[in-house]
Amino acid sequence: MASTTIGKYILSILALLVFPGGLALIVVGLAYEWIDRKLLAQLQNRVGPRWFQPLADVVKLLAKEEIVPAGVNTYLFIGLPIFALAGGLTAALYVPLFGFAPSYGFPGDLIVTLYLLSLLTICMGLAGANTLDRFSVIGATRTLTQLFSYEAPFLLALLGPAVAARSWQIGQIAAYSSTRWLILVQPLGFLVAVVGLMGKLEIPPFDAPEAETEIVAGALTEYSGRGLALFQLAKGVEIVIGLTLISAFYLGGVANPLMFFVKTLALLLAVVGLQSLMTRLRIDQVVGLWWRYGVLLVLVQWLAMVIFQGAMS
Amino acid sequence: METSEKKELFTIPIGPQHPALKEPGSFRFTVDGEIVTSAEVRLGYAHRGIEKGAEGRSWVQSLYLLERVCGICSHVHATAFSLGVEQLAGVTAPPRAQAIRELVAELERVHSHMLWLGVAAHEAGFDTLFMYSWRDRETIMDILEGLTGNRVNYSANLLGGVKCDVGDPQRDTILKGIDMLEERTRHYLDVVTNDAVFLQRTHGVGTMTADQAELLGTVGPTARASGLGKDVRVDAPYAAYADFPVKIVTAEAGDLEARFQVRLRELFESYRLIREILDHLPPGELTARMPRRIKPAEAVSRVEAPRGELFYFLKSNGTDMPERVNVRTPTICNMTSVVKMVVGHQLADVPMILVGIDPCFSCNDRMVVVERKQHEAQGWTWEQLRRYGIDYYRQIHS
Amino acid sequence: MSLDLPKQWSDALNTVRGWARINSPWVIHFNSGSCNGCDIEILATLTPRYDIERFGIKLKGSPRHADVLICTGPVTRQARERLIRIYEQMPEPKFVIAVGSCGLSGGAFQGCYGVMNGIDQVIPVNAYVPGCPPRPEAIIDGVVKLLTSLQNPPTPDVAEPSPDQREVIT
Amino acid sequence: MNTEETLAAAAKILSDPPRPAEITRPTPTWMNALLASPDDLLPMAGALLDEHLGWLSCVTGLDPGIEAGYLEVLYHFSAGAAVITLRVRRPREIPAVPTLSDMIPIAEVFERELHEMFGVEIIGLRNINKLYLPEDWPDGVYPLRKDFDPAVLNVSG
Repeated sequence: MASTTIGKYILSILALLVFPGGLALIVVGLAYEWIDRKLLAQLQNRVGPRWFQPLADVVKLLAKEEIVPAGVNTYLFIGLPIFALAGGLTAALYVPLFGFAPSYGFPGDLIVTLYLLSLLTICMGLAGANTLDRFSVIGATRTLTQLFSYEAPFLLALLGPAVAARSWQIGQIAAYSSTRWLILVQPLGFLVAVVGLMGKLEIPPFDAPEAETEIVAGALTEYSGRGLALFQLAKGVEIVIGLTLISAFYLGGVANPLMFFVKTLALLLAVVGLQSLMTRLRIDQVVGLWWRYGVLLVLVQWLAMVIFQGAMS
Repeated sequence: METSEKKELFTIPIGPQHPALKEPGSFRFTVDGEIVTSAEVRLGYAHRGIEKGAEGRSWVQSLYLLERVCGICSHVHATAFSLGVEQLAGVTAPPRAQAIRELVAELERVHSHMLWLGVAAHEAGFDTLFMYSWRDRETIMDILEGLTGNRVNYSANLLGGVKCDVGDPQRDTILKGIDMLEERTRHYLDVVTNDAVFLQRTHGVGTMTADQAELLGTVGPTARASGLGKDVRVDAPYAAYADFPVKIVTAEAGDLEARFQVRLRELFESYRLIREILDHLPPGELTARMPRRIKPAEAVSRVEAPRGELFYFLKSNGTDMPERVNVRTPTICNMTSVVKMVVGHQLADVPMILVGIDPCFSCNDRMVVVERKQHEAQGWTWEQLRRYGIDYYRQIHS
Repeated sequence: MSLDLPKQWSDALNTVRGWARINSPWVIHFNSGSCNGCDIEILATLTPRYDIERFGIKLKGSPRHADVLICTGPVTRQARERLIRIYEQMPEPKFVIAVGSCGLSGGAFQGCYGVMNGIDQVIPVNAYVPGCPPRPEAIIDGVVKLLTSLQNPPTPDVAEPSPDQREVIT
Repeated sequence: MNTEETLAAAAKILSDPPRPAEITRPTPTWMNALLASPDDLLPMAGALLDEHLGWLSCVTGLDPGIEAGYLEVLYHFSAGAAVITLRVRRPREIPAVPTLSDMIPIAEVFERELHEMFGVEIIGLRNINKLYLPEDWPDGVYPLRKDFDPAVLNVSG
């Protein structure tokens, strides 16, 4: 009895730290980051970085001196990147990564996962607000403003499949949608979810919070070394989880590793393609876009679904 | 300028080292949330003392020094200086030299506008356009290199003429390159006129009426985008512009979109001129004889740089060195307009408006004006800013 | 590293560190008053024909993120303070590349009252790239040469930054 | 209006009594008018602008040397191909000219440069802070004057 409990604990820890969460997730996150950069470079007519580039970046940052600027709360400054990465890794436990069933699951874990994903954004916002540098502070206000604008539509867009599956548990929704391509019945929801993911990852056109030409590097301007590396890892993790969720919900599920990679990579390709075509939107335009069109689209989708389900029953 | 920074938390300094600026110029924008309430420019980070430096160098040395006032529009500086010195000495460069000066000037305009298009797209966060326009710009850099031997700071001018001739092989390369670029430019014009996302960042942003543009003394494409027909190439033709005249390109709207269109449409005019010059290049010598010492005299020389009117005042005193060289660059004229235009705009629009005039700080190295409107926005606390942000967005959504 | 690791371990760590540093140099660019010629050539290295991202070189906006400072211009009196500040804000280990004739010695501007005649008069410089302006290939070559020169000597320990290096950037 | 007509109209304004300016024409398109007194500057520049005879293109300071005993300020107005230059001479010890910046906003930039480079006092100019010389530049040192000696800077590092 005791030995099985211990075995379970060991398995859990392995799941959390090595596979499918933790290490494996980080590696895939870095790989996806490379694919993102490489594809973007190719679309821009460039050669692009080498395959180990994100890894080298992270290792180098980890080895660098970390300067804690004067006047900041040191604990927050050091702790926030750790929280951000931990949030992302925890979220991974509830998601069908690499085509395997989620390591853990309970009714309502969808909501928890989404909020764990937002933790990264909130941590970045706090990290920016924590420093005295004004670029960071402006970056932080923009990060948080943007969070409030895309979060609701993104959430609603992911709840569409949940309502269709009549479950709030990611595992069950994924199982439900693995037999159906929900993108066909809920195209608007899919669209909002993909664009919402772009907002979440702060890639163009939603990169106002880190708009290089206006506010240097946004909330992370003051970070050097380790903090920056951890935030970068967290971002890689978020890419993978976000892509997984959308593929699992809308693209006919990710029942096995092959399907997982094919679908998430296809989605990544679409996101990069969109990104290379876009001009950065101003923060007020971002907010307007989401609340005027994003929410509206999702609500139309919901209405259609409710009517459809009513007619069916 | 460092003393009050702690207090003015929401004064945003941009520069002198800032990704939006490839050159050093320092800006301080006071913002209300995201809205700019005042703007201040402090230049001089690139102030090298060239005007004084020229007084201690010979005329020929000064030519090379002045060419390095600015690396982007080096040829127009050298042309303005050469034309001025020739005027002082009473020498006229041969027609072939004048035509080659115009040829290089137009090639340089193409290079400068392409460069600007890329930088402007980069400011807008549209890196794909930046990459594409700079890739195509390499064509013009190759042409310039083939013609003069250097990609930047080409030193095509000599006092009394030019140093490089245009032969048949160069002619063919240029024509081939121009054909390719013309097609690409048509595509870019289409993008800046029709791309909806891009227009969101340019349409109706930084608008300046013709009256304002005239009052603020703007020059070049910035003035022409507001409907002012100011162009030295037309008003006071120099070099060979009388023989190969240019048609002036203007737009009425006066916003960023118009500035994009004016610059891109000017490119077609440049392509036409380049072809025409290559077809009717006058034969003859490349240089006229220049005296080493120049009798005491004064001269004014005006040239249309890619950014607008470039003004040189020269004075000689009978020695082989200038007595006084005064350079007035186009950016200094346009900078005042930026400081006025940005007030009331979003912080996110500031780099775009700034880049809309195609600023060139190394040309300029001077400082401008303080504009403070509404209240003195110093000493905003975090709480005040937060309040403001909330109210601002509440207004938008209600 | 405060931990006492066995020699092989710390050697291996140093190798990894050195590898990462050579393969991921993030660059910050500062114009200390040059004519722009070098600056547009530096910018050109980002673009499709030259594409320095191939070497893992990335142009960054914040000195806190950068490993290499690429500096152009003869250093004007006004820009001098800023240059020093940016240099001090960069985290260790850091390197400086001086680009262009005027960055090396003052070049054409030598003797003008507004200039300091070269970047190494103000901050230590690790590599020099001559030319007026140097071609983009030359600039890339300069960066790569600097990086390969790091391969051989053992990684120096991270220097303890002086108190003034920890000041707030404002 | 062609160049000749512009210059003729300008000449008419500038040679108006009571204190007509001394007019010369070094080139066909360039007219110099040496004003009798700096007080004439504002009315004459105003008259040029009112008649649309040019916009302020540049302001040049000139130091003819210590022996000459005066500094000269040149206001270049361009109209098409024509350049009309108003010249004002001021004694070297107390050079002062009135500001044009109330009438022409861009003049402020030129005048601040003039103030800094030649030590010409601009009467009525509000902002005379450091312009484009460094903050630690010594007072009373004007780099574009002929008697400027770079040794006074001697900032060793």
